[in-house]
Amino acid sequence: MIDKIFRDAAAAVADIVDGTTVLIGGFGRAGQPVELIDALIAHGARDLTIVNNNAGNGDTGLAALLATGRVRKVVCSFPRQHDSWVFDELYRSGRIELELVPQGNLAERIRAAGAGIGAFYSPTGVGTLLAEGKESRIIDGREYVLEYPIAADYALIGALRADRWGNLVYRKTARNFGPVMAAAAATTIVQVDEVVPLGGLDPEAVVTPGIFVDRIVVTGPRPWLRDGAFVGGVDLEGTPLDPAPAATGVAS
Amino acid sequence: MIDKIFRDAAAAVADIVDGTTVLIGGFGRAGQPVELIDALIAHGARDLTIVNNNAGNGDTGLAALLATGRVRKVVCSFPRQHDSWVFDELYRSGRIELELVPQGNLAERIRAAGAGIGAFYSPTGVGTLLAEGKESRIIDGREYVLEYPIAADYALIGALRADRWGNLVYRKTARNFGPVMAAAAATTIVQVDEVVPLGGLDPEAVVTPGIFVDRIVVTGPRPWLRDGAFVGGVDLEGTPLDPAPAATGVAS
Amino acid sequence: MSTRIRREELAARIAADIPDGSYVNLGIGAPTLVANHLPADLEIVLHTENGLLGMGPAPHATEVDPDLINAGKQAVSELPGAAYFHHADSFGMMRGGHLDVCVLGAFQVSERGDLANWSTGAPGAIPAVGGAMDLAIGAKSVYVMTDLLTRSGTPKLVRACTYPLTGVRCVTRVYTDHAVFDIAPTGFVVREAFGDNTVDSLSALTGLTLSSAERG
Amino acid sequence: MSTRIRREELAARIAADIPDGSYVNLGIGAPTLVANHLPADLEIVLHTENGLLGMGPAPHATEVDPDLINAGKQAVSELPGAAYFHHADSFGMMRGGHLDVCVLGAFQVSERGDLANWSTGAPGAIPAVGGAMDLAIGAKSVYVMTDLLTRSGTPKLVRACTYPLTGVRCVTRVYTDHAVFDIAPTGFVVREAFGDNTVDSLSALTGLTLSSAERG
Repeated sequence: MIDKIFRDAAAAVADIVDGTTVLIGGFGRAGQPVELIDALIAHGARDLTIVNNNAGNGDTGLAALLATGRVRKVVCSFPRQHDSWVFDELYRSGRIELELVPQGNLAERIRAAGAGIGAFYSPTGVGTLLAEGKESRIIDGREYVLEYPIAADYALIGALRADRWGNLVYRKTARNFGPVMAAAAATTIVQVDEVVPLGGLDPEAVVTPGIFVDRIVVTGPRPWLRDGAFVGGVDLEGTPLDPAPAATGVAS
Repeated sequence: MIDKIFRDAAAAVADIVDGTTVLIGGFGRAGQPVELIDALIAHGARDLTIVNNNAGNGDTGLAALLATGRVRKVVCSFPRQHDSWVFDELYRSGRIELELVPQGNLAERIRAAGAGIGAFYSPTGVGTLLAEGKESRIIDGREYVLEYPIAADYALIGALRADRWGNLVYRKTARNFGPVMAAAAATTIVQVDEVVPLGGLDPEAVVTPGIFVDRIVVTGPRPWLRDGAFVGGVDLEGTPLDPAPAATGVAS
Repeated sequence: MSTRIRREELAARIAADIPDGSYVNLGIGAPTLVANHLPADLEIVLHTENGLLGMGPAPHATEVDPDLINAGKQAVSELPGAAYFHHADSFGMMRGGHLDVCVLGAFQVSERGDLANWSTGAPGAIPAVGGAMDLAIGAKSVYVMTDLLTRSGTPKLVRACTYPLTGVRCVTRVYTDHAVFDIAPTGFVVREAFGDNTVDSLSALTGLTLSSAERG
Repeated sequence: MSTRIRREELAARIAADIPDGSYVNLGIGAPTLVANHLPADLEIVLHTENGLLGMGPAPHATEVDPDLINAGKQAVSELPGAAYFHHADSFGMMRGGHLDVCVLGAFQVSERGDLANWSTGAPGAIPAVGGAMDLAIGAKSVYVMTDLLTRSGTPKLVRACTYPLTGVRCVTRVYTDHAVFDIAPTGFVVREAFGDNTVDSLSALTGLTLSSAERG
């Protein structure tokens, strides 16, 4: 019997040792596995290399992990955001290393790791600073740069729903890096809103087959969903709006 | 307004000129776009290069196309089957060229064409006859062979359902090469059982986004389906079973 | 003196050049304004590289969905006919040349079509590239939307970029507040000059040798 | 003389070595027999490279679905927990090393673990490889299921393959009708000899230097 459900996030991340490379899903906040990241913070592993599209937003999730000082290096495409003050401070003071990768090369390098590709020629970044020192080659008259896979010991991702085999479906643009990261890590840990019985996911609509998933943590519904349906009433960070929003304008 | 629906298969293949490379979907009979192939036969284009996993089964579909003598070359992984007599005869008499590609490299080379990858290093085939003459490289202690994309002028594929934008869902293992071929061709033509109104496909479950599809031909339900649900009563070739099957055994 | 058109007018001008049925990616910043000017009777499918085709406008504040954002991490909506996909598929879509048009901002565009729009190379700045380099090479037509001059009056159209490049020989056309330029083998070609701008006045502003579409 | 076990027994022997929860691909031909011997109380997820995980047994003749076949193009069924995917994803799954076990047939296996199972190299034969080369390098454990000797008595375990290779140094273990062999850096190791087979009798049959798992 296959049952990948772990009792909680702490148990799911308990064997992550110092020096590990961890892929963390999410594009900004969408799809970011915040409860798993919080468990990794509580767990205390140090000297981590984190791969994510960004380098944290605000003071929660990935940003909170960076704030612990336990991340040695970030591999990402877009660290600088209006709310990336945690990373900004670490970077400016030389306390964190950055490998900047164009977003599509980042996704494809992660995909290559999962798909057993040794390296690939990408047209993205050719002739730019981010291709400096990399091999290039002209193929059919077009120049490409050689890019290598990004594999990892662990992936922490978020999805909407799982069955106990680890089949996953995502929700809207929160899907982002989840499917490629799940395949690229030796151990993939997913947090989901809910687990459905085996057979409860349409086999045609499964996005990540369970073969790529090792551990499932159920974190319960998010504030903008009820029974899996969107009900709204939150801001972009998922914080519930004031139940009786103040009227705008002169009245206040 | 986007409406990719063509009135019939003949109209959809009418501009395929001699000497074209055509990706044809299907694994054996599953997913093989037989009506589109029949239209290509009627259309009469010659000197074609066909890319498919196989080289035809029986006397219909791809095999019938080969039988016209209008295919110069087949790129495939598994031509030799119990019912590949059409190809076998052409090959043995030197009337057709064969490029044999391991199945996974075939799929990945087609995928690379659609995804804009210039070439990739694959571990499949290393040290074998099928890697002879190809570049190889050791990456992280493992040997890989360099494989190039397979792009095409046209793809002919089969799917279950489309909307007028060309979003597609497939059915079971008939999905096979459809999604990667759709992305790898300049013009992708799909035959579907039915077209649903825009918005009638779940955006989370679309397998091939419409951006990859140019022309849709509606060929109607297949004998083993009713209103999209499986009803059975056919053999593997889709031929209806005898409505009153004879009892087995001595009675006859 | 020369006439400049406003940014919203420029967005409308770009929108008018996008044919019905196009698949389009609008870059972060000013290019997103183009969406407001796409004719309602056309079907132009918007792509956002974080994994959606068929992106719709920003929702009402009470309908914001944290799982449904664009590449700029703003709330958006989905239209009938939408499809979601993962990042590798999304960037394969771009890299594979499936988008008809992308519209990008720029720090500089060179006369051979090089684009610089991700880094000013300023010391101490935190570098961030996102999908800029993928977009630059990832559409059949790469349109740039920019002011012709910086606030300090320096031309953004240049012989050769001095800022770090985003992509080489990738720009198809540049829409500026003064004129629209195509990139041809000979360099910038003035496709349309707004107001009282002329090829000569634009040459004077930019210091570039320009040709005219009529003469070309 | 030596005792040989029947093919169904061998399939059962292989099935017994596959742990609960494994993801397994059973190659075309004899390896498909292994499915009949997987214990019903275990969950072993079968992969078929044409795009399905969670493959179930052949359906009743009236329930044959032309859209639901295995890599051998035979009718199969889907189990609860199944998932479909396209060919590139399916072979990425294999090539990326995500399968725990695959079981393959063989013409020859060499003592360094080379596999030959796709072509006898006979002149005039039509070559066909299918997924054989992907499977050979595509699982954490690559098990071969074969008779030890051909019908004419030639050993299939060899010092070096004479048939065209399918994969290099890829085989983990060979299950034959006479014995089970592991591939070690030193060559074939007899893991288990059936009936009255011994390391010495197997050496005599194959002409190979064999070691014993007990001594190793």
